[in-house]
Amino acid sequence: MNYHKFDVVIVGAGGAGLMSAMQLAHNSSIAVISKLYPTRSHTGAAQGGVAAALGNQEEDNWKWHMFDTVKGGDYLVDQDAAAILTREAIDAVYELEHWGLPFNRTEDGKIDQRRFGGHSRNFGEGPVRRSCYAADRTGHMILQTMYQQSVKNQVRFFNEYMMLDLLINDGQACGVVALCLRDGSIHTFHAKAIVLATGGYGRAWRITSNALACTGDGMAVAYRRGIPLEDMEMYQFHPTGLYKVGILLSEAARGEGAYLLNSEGERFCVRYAPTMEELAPRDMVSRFIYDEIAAGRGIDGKDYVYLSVAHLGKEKIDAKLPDITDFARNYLGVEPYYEPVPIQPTAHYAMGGIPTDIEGRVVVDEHNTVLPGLYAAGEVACVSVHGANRLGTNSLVDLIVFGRRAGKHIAAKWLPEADFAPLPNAPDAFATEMVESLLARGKNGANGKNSQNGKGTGETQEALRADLRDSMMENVGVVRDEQRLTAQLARVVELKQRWRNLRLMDTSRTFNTELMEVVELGNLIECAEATVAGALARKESRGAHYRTDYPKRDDVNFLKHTLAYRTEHVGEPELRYKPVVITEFEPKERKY
Amino acid sequence: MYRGQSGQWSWLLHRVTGLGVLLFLLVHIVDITLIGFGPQVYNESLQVFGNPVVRLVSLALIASVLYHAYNGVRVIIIDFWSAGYKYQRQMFYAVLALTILSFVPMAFFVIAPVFGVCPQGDCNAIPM
Amino acid sequence: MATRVTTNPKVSPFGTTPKPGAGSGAWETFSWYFFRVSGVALILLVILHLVIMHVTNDVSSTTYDFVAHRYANPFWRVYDLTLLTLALLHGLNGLRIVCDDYIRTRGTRLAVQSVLFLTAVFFWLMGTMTIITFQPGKTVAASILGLLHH
Amino acid sequence: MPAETSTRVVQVKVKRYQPDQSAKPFWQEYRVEAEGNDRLLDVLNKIKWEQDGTLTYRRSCAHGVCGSDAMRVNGRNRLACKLLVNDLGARISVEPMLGFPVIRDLVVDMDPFFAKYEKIKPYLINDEPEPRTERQQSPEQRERYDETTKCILCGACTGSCPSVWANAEWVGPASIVNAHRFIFDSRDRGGAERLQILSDRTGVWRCRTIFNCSEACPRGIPVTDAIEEVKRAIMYGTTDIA
Ligand SMILES: Cc1cc2nc3c(=O)[nH]c(=O)nc-3n(C[C@H](O)[C@H](O)[C@H](O)COP(=O)(O)OP(=O)(O)OC[C@H]3O[C@@H](n4cnc5c(N)ncnc54)[C@H](O)[C@@H]3O)c2cc1C
Ligand code: HEM
Ligand code: SF4
Ligand code: F3S
Ligand code: FES
Repeated sequence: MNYHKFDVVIVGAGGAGLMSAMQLAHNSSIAVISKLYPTRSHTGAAQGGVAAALGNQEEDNWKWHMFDTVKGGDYLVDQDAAAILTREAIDAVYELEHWGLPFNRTEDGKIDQRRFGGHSRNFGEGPVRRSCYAADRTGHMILQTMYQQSVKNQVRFFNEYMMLDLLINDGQACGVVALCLRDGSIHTFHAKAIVLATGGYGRAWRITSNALACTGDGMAVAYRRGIPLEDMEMYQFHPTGLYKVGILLSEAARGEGAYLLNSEGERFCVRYAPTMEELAPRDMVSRFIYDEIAAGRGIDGKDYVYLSVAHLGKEKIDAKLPDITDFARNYLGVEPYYEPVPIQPTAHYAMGGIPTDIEGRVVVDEHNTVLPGLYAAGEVACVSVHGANRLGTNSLVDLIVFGRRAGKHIAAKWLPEADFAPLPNAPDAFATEMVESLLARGKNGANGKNSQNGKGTGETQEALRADLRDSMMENVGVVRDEQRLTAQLARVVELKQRWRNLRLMDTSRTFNTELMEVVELGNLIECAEATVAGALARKESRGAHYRTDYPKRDDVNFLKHTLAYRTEHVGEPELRYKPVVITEFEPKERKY
Repeated sequence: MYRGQSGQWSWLLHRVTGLGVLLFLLVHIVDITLIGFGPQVYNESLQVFGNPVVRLVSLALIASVLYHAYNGVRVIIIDFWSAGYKYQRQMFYAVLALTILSFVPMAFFVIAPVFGVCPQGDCNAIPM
Repeated sequence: MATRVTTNPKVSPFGTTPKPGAGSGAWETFSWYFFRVSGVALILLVILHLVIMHVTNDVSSTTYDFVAHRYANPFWRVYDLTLLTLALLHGLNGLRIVCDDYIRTRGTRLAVQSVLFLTAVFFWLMGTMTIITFQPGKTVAASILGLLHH
Repeated sequence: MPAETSTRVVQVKVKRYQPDQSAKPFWQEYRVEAEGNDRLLDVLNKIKWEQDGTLTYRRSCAHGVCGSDAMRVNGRNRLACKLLVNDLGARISVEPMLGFPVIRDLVVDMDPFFAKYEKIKPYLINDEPEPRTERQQSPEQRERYDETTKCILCGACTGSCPSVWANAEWVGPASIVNAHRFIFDSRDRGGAERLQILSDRTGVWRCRTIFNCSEACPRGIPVTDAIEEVKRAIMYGTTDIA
C-alpha cells in the first residue's frame, strides 16, 4: 500500500482547490491531488469575469450585489452566505490583483468592470458594471495566477491522481484514496483535513459547456459515503451554447451589447424582460429561447436561435470578445463580424452539491451538523449562494471567497486543535476492489486490437454514456415535468445496473484512461440519481428548475433546500429538507 | 520528420552551410600554408583548383557562403528590429532570391574556364 | 497567425537594471553578440575575398606570384589576418553551439570544448604564420629565421 | 449558417506505444465515420469508445483552452480539439509530440516541461507593501504583455522546437513566453532575476529563431517575438525598448 501523510489534503486543483491551498501552504504540510495537471482544470474555461462591487466604473455597493444574488437565485439563496460572498468578493479580487492577475484596466489604471446578466444598480434599477475581467479569459487568468502562486509557495502536487474514495473514521474525515493514472497504483492519503474541490458534473448532459473531466467525482464519492447532496435539481442551462457542440459563448457578449434574434429577426428578450432585456438571468433567457423554439420561431424551424455581435463592430469584438468569436469561427465556420452565431442552451453549472456552512465545512443534515475534518468549496459545494440559479460571474467569486474561507478556517481553527483520526482497517479496500473488478471484467478485451470478440457479455462504455447524456437532455433539461422525471428515474436505475456489467477493452495499468472514464461514468450516474429524485419531489418552478406541470413558485411548500441521501435502494435516495436562511430580503416575485 | 515551415529549413540550411564553410576554412588554412614551402610546391598544389570537380566544390562553397551571409543578416534583422519577426518568411524568400541572383554570375566566372572561356582575360586554366 | 506583442514600449523599470551578470550568462550573451558583430564584418570580408579569388581572377591564376604581388601591400595582410581570425572564431564558436546542442554530459562537453579551443589556436597560428611571415622567394623556415635576424 | 457537414470515412493512422505489450512503438490504422465539423478529438473519442478502448490520449475542455491534447497531427503540433475533419483531409496521421518522453500512445510526460517552467520564476515578484486596493496599471502597460498571458502551457511550442529536441536541458519557448509575461508587467520587480536566469547556457540564446514554435502555438501567441523581446531586454539591460 502506498501511504502518504499530510496535515491537509486538497482534492482538485481548480480555482477553489488552489485558493484553499494558498491559505495553507505557508504553515502546514499540504498536498493537492488532481486528476488533471492543475492548469487543465475547468476554471480555465471561464470567460466572462468575476463579480465584485468595486465601484470602479460607476457607483456600486456589495448590498446591491447581495440583493442581485438572492433575487437571481430565486430566493433559495442562504442570505448569510450571500452577504459574505458579496462583501468578501471585494478583498478577494484585490488579493488576486496583488498576486499578479492581469485584469483589464480603466483609463486611470484601475480594474476595469463590465455588465453581466442579472447584476443591477440599487436593487434592480438597471444594469451595473460589476464584473471584473481579463478579456474573455478571466478564468484562465485566475487559474494561471493561482498556479503561479502555488509554484511560488512550493505546493506539493500529485498530478494525474484520481480520487476514488473518501475515508471517514471515528466521525471524522481522515483521508482519501486515489488512483495514480501513470502506473495504476492505489494511494492512501492520511490527513487531518480534506478539502473537496473537484468541480461540476455537466457531462451528464449531451449539450454541455463542461469539460470531459467534469464528471461530479467529488459529489459521487461523498454521496457514496453517506454525505447528502443539496439542491441537485438546480442545474443551470446557459442560454448561449454554440449550436450542437455546446461550447459556451460567454454572457460577456451580451454584456457588451450582443442581441438574441429569432427566425423573424426579432430581439425577443425585450418582449419577455423589458428592463434587463438580454441580460436577464440565465434560467430566464434559456427559457425564452426554449419558448421561442417551441413556438416555431427557431431558425429554420430548428432548435436554435441567433446571437448577433456584428453590430458591435470589429474593433470592439477584437478587443473584448476575441476568444468567443474564435470559437464560432473555428467550430461552426461562422464569421461573427458579419454573421449571427447559432446558439442553443447548454448544460453549464451545478448550483447544488455537497452542503457546507459558511466556513466551508461539510454539513451532513438539516441541523447543519458538521462532519469534522471535511471541507468542500467551488462548484462541488453548495453553501448555498446560488440558490436556484447562479448569476454570471458569481461562480468565480464563490471559488475565491469560499475556497479562501475553507483554507483559512482549517489553518486558524481546525489544525490547532485537530489530530489525525486513525485510518479505518484496510482503508483502500473499496477503491482497490473497484479497480480490480473493473480490470478483471475486461479480461477478454484489450490486446491492442479491436476486440469485440471477448467472452464477456457486458457492453462497453459508449452505449451507456450515450444513453445517460441523451436521456438527461431530454428529461432533465430546461423544462421538466412529472412524466419525464419519472421516466428518467427508472432510466437511472437501469443505467446503474448496466454499469455493473460494463466491460473494459483496456486492462493495462499504465495510464488507463478507459478505466478512468468508466469510473467517471459511474459517478455521473450517481449525480444524476440525486438530481432526478430532487427534481421529481420539487413540485414547483423556481430558478433553473422549471416544471410545466407546476409553473409557479411555491414558497409555502418549497422554500427549502433538498438534501438527497443515497440508500441501498437504487433510484430511491432519501430526501430531507432544510430551511433557507433569510436575513434581509423577503421573497418577492422575480421580474426583470 | 516534423513538418516545419520556412523557419525550420532556413535554420537547417544556415547550420549546414556554416559548418560546411568552416570545414572548407580549415582545409584552406592548411593549403595556404603550403605557400611557405616556396613557389614550386604552392603552384603545383594550386593546380588542383583548376580541376572541374574541385571547381564544383568551390561553387558549393560560394553558394554556402552567400546563403549563410544573407540569412545571417536576416537573423540579425529579426534580432534587432522589433517588427522583423513579422517578415521572417518574406525575408527568407528574399535570402534565397539574393543567393541565387548573386550566385549565378559568380558561378559563371568559376565554371567558364573549364570550357576554355576566360572572362577574366588571362586564362591559364589547365584542362584535364 | 501571430499578432504582435509590441505596442507600447512605456513600461516602468523593473527592479535593478539587469546587466547580464557573472558566470556563464555573461559568456553566452557575449558569444551571441559576437556572432552578430563578426557576422556583419565577415560579409564584407568574405564576399570581397571570394570576388577577388573567383571572379576578378580565376582561382588557378592565384599563383605564388599573384600572392607575392598582393602581399607587397600590407593592407592585404591585415585584411587576410582579420578574415582568418573572425572566420575561425565565428565558425568554431558555431561548432561549439552545435556540439552544445547534442552533448548532455558536462564532462564530454568540457572535453569537446577544449578540443575546439585547441583547434582554434592551432589553425589560427598556422594561418597567421603564413600571412605574417610570407616573403616572396623564401620558405617559411627561412622567413622565420630572417625575422629572427632582424 | 453553420457550414454544411457531410458524413465521410476518415483514415486515422496513430503512432502507438503500449509499454505493457511491446517496447517498440508501432503504427495502427483506424477507419472512422466522421462529419466535417467533427473535431479530431471527437474522432479519437469515437475510436476509443467504439473501436479500441486502449487508445490513450489526454483531453479535457474539448475547445482549446486547457492545453491537454497537444499532439503531432499530420506532422505538426496541434491541439486535437481545435482541428476539424474538414481541414484535415481523409487521411490523418497522429503522433505524440517530439522532445518529450512518451508514457503511452499520445500521452507524454509533462513533468520535465513544468519543471523547466518553474525555473524562470513564473509568478509576480514584488515585495513593496501592497496598497489597500489594486496596484495601478495603465491600459497601455497592460497591453504590453497581453499576448503572453494567453499561454495555456500545452507544450506545443516546446515540442516543435529543434533546439529542444536536441537539448532537453534548454528551458524552451513556453518557459520564455511565461517569463516574458512577467518581465514586461509593470507591476513586477523580478525582471532582472529572470533575465539573469535566461542569459545562461540553457536560456534564450539557444533559440535559433526557427519559428516552429510560433507556427505551432494554438493560442496564436507570437512566441518568437516574445523570445526576441527577452533577448533584447538582456542586450539593452532594460525592458523600455520597442
Ligand atoms: C465554459 C464555462 C465558462 C464559465 N464562465 C464563468 C464566468 O465567466 N464567471 C464565473 O463566475 N463562472 C464561470 N463558469 C463557472 C466556473 O468556471 C466553474 O464553476 C468553476 O471554475 C469551478 O471551479 P472549481 O474549482 O470548483 O472546479 P474545476 O475548476 O472544475 O476544478 C476541478 C478540479 O478537480 C480535479 N478533480 C476532479 N475530479 C477529481 C478526482 N476524482 N480526483 C482528483 N481530482 C479531481 C480536477 O482535476 C480539477 O483540478 C464557467 C464555466 C464554464 C464551463
Ligand atoms: C559571411 C558572413 C557571415 C554572417 C553574416 C554570419 C552570420 C551568422 C550568424 C548571425 C550566426 C548565428 C546564428 C544564430 O544565432 O542562429 C551564425 C552562425 C554560424 N556561422 Fe556564420 N556568418 C557568416 C560567416 C560564417 C563563416 C565564414 C563561417 C565558417 C567559418 C560561419 C560559420 C557559422 C557556424 C558554424 C554557425 C553556427 C550555426 C548554428 O548554430 O546553427 N559563418 N553565422
Ligand atoms: S506558448 Fe502557445 S504553444 Fe507554447 S505552451 Fe503556451 S499556449 Fe502552448
Ligand atoms: S522553434 Fe525554437 S529555436 Fe526559437 S523561434 Fe521557436 S524557440
Ligand atoms: S482538450 Fe483542452 S485544449 Fe484540447
